Amino acid sequence: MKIGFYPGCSLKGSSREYNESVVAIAKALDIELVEIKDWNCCGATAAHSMNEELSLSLPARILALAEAQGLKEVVVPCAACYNRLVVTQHELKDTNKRERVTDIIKMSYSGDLKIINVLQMLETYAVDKIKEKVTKPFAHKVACYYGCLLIRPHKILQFDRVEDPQSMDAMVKLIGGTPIDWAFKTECCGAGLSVSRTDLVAKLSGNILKDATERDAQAIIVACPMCQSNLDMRRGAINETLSKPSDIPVFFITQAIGLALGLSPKELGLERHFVNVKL
Amino acid sequence: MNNNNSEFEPKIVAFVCNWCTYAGADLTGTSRLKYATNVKIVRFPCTGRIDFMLLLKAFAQGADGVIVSGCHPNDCHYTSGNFHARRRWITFRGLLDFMGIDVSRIQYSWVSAAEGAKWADVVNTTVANIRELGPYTEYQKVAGYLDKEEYNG
Amino acid sequence: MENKNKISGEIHSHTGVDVARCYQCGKCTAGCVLASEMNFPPSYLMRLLQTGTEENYDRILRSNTIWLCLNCENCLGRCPMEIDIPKIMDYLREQSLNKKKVNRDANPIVSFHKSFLDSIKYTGRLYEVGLIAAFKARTFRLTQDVKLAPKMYLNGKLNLMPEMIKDKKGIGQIFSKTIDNPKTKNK
Amino acid sequence: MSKIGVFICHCGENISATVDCEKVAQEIGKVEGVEYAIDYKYMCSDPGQTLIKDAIKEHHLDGVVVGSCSPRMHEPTFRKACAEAGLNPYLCEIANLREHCSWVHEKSDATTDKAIDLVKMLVEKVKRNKPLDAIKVPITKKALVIGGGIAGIQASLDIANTGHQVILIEKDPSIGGHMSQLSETFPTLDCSQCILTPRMVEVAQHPNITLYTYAELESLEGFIGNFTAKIRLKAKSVDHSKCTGCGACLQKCPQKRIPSEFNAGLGTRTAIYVPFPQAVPNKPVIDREHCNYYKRGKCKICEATCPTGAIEWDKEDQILTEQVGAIVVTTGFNVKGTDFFPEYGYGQYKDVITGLQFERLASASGPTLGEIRRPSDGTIPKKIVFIACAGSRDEAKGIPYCSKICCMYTAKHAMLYQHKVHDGESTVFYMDIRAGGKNYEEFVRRAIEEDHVNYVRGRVARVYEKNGKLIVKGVDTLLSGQQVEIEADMVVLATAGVANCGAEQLAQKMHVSYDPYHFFAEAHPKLKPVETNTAGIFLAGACQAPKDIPETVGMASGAAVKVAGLFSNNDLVREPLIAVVNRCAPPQFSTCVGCFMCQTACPYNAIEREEIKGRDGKVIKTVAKVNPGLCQGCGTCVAFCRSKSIDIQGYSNEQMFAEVMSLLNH
Repeated sequence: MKIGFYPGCSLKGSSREYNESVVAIAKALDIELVEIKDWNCCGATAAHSMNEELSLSLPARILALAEAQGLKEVVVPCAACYNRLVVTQHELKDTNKRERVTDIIKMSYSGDLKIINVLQMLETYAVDKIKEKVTKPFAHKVACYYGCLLIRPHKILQFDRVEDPQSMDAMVKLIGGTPIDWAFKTECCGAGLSVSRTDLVAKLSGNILKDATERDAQAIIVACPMCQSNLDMRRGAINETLSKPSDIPVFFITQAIGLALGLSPKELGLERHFVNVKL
Repeated sequence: MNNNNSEFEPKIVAFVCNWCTYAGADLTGTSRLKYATNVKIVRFPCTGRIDFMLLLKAFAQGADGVIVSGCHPNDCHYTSGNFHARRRWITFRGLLDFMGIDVSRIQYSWVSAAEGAKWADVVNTTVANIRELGPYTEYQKVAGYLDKEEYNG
Repeated sequence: MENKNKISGEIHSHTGVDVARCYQCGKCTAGCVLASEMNFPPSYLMRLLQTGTEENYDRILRSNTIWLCLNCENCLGRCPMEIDIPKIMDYLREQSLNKKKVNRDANPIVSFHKSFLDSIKYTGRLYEVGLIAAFKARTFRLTQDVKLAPKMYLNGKLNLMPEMIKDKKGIGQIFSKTIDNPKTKNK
Repeated sequence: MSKIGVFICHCGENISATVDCEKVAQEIGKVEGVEYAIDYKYMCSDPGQTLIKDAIKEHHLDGVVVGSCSPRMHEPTFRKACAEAGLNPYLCEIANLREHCSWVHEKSDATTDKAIDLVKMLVEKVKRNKPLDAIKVPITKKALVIGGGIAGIQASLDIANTGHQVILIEKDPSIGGHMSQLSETFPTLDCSQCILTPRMVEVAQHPNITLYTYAELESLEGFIGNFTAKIRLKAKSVDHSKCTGCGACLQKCPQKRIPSEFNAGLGTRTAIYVPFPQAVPNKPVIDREHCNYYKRGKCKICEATCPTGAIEWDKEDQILTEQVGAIVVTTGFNVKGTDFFPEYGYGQYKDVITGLQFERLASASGPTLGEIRRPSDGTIPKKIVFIACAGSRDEAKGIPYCSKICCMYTAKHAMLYQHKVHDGESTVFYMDIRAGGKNYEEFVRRAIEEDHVNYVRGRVARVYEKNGKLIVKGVDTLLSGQQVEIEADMVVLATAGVANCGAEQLAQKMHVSYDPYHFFAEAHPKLKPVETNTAGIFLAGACQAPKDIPETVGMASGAAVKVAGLFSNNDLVREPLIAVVNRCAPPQFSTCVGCFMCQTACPYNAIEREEIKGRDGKVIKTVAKVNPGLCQGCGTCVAFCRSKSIDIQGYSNEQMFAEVMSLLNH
């Protein structure tokens, strides 16, 4: 089966292992990903912190491109991009805004594209396939970390439940893992402040790691490149804030599934992680 | 909306039931919500009482629009009056179409005794719609149909 | 009834959010991960807005609060009155920029956002190396993350060359019509 | 040539502020048939009414139109005035110049013009009004009370003590309602059961009260003074005439782990059960959902142990038909469960409980015999957090209103906790303290000052579990938003009070209106708090809105007095606004052609067949005839009648037509 694909910048750069693992398991699950041609950055936090019209126009261009390409449904693995695209589509239901933005991007835009995140893609198209193809069950105690952008604003995203979401936990169960019940599933990791206020990110991400380790999770599973890079790449800074340094690895859900499907760590980009991923 | 219509003040008659919509309109008043002066309320015991020929008479006499409003389904003070009214309205609508009368000049709604705000809304939207449609001029046509109808006692 | 309070009136017309709806239960603050770092937490900010005085509005635009807000949307998710505080924050940040009132401690954050957007403006996509370089140049934090970069490179997480998109003109015009458009500045 | 008098009321400023009342009076004065027209500051006042009376006599008026507030407000007042002046009250009509005009429009000519039109409309109607005489119908002097909580108990006793018969039905196996679940009651801290149980017994023993527990209203027909109620007596599966209430069966029932409704799920009960020790009647019923025999066809242990052979396995529901003259609805309320709160754990944390559950913990008759213990592990909580406004005043959760009782019972809970756990720490998160009521504020102050309950103004964003503790993330808004984190052993949510389940269906059965939250609607928010829009049906207690015990009891007595008042007459005087089939001279006798469409349309079976016989006794024709006792005057038949032979007094075709025309002919 075919589905549109918007990787976004992180997946081409600092979080390319997410891209690699998404592509790898899609292949393994017979899902053909059709990348949006000549896509641009969604603008992320920077855009909507600085200028509303810009924050709508950048995603609008992406959506317009996808529509022009004849795509009906697009999967967006990056939680930040997913959030920006869905929110933009929602905001542009307002005719005035739509007129303003289409005038800015000089492209036609209908707004009927279906935008889904990786978990939704797997839920809808791959559950049975995964069941049958699991060869090396991911038999570990893990903390599923959803972060903010995948879940909120709930009224608009309409994905999972607003507190204590379950879809990733379900996925983990599906591949033989044991998701723990913990408190920081949807607390923010610091996201956009990663570079500008590393100190705060270290503190927030620290709380998350702390709770997960204290409830003896062996790994943290994420579906957002920002969460992953904050929890993984920033581990040095984080550990400075923690009384007991943490060495808990941080997997993308797609990597966990990939391992369960018997794909090699290399295909899934696991060697790119900062924190050792041996389990 | 074109200009000549914006000056035009439609005449609208509201046929409402005593228990829900009339009380609801009272609540609009007690809540001091404002609405257009074009609509004048005629009080019926129940929408079931409303003989739709009376609507035709209204048009025949130069009404530009009509509102019919009563209790929500199942909430009728008389158990089933509003259902009868609804059934009659459905058949009557067919008749109107057949006679070439613009059905969109009749607003059929349910406003409960607790829905003061909704009443204000119904009135204002209806007035706006009728303004759009402009004055009702074809009413002589309606009058024609009604010659034989006896009312005036 | 029309809003007699100029400031909350503006906020309403730009964001559709009515600050009068806030009844100061504080639930947003209670759940805000950075409340303790802020000059004043979200619920307090809402109260300042409700007063409608220029002094208080000025305090807000000069505060670090609006820049520390991560838009994690926990406040909105839990607000009993469904008040879209993140949306207000976006608006206030824009105002703070346009009125040149950005809080000093927030400079790095703004610089980062600016560098980020520049990178997109010129390449259409985020060019991380360029971003970091530009950010350092803006903030003189030359040594930041020096330890990180090499490992990132080794782990193949850094592209030394930016990815360019074809339709750079299209992107360019989006910027010139929005954030770089002088007219939109003083709105 | 009619002589109509028109009286325009200023209602102080309420009408005159936006309507030029003088002008209205002048303009109406010019209308054909109007003999006298005047405006006055307060028509409903004594001088105002005298003005009307004098005018009637002086000008020999044969019709009166008062332009004032809604007829729903003062129609009776002015009609009475007319009657006193010798004018048939049904020759008086009210033009609604306040609610439908002055209050909903700005001051302008258009507003005044509308006022004039409204009055004209009624003038044209009055010209065609006929003098009518009120109808008398006999009253069945027996009341039905629905719901056996404190409201129903109070209402039943008060009515019964006036010497009238009362039927009290309760859907549960025992009367007592929520009050019987409470521990101690604010602001006096007297034990709820100690004050309630005697009343329950009194109900059971009162000669004028027939009590049906485990019973629900099936359907209701008729009208004030003459209702026919069908009551479903749910099968108890135990013959209470044989059962001695020895309780042997309860001991032996193998199904022991059913969550007890009475203990709000904190305790368990058996399948054959008495809800609580002081239940009235103190005899068991079998819960067929959980009973082994009904589930698997095996067991019957209770039957084996029953010394009197009272178990009736194949007993079926019975439908009982009762004639009653008035109804008091006292079906009470319910509280939201902890699962209503995502941010407080979707109800998955055992030690996050509702206020009602706390009542059971604090109650001497409760699952812990009055000791405050954690449901999870039975330990005594050393740190407890109370969260007020849990769900209430929360638009996002669809409950914008204040549940009213929570502030007080939360203070009480904290107080009880401090009295029972001396070394314990209690914190209350609140938004406002609403303690309006005699000795209420003092009560709350006592909790704060004497029992040292820690009151924090702010809402709690989140509660989560960590190594056996409940982490409560709150805020102190009085310290400009300082975050407060408490590691609590137990969290009590003062969850929102909501309408009882099935309230909407019940309201529809009785044709009483209800608000968007399914609380039953009173006839007037201030002046008719216990009446409904349906005559003869009254409200008491929390089924109308959340309220505390004193208010509920007061309201119940109020409703009882309304019933007693109604029963103090032998017949009921009803408005003669009913349908009539016309009669005319032979040989036609009536234009009715006997199609009986009206009969099929009538919701009240008020239309009968009448044979018109000639002198020789031969039937000449059969026509419709309206039974004035049954007709409620909805007029559906009128709209149905093809030959325009049936018409409704007060809303006749002629009148309605005249009204509509008057609005348009100019």
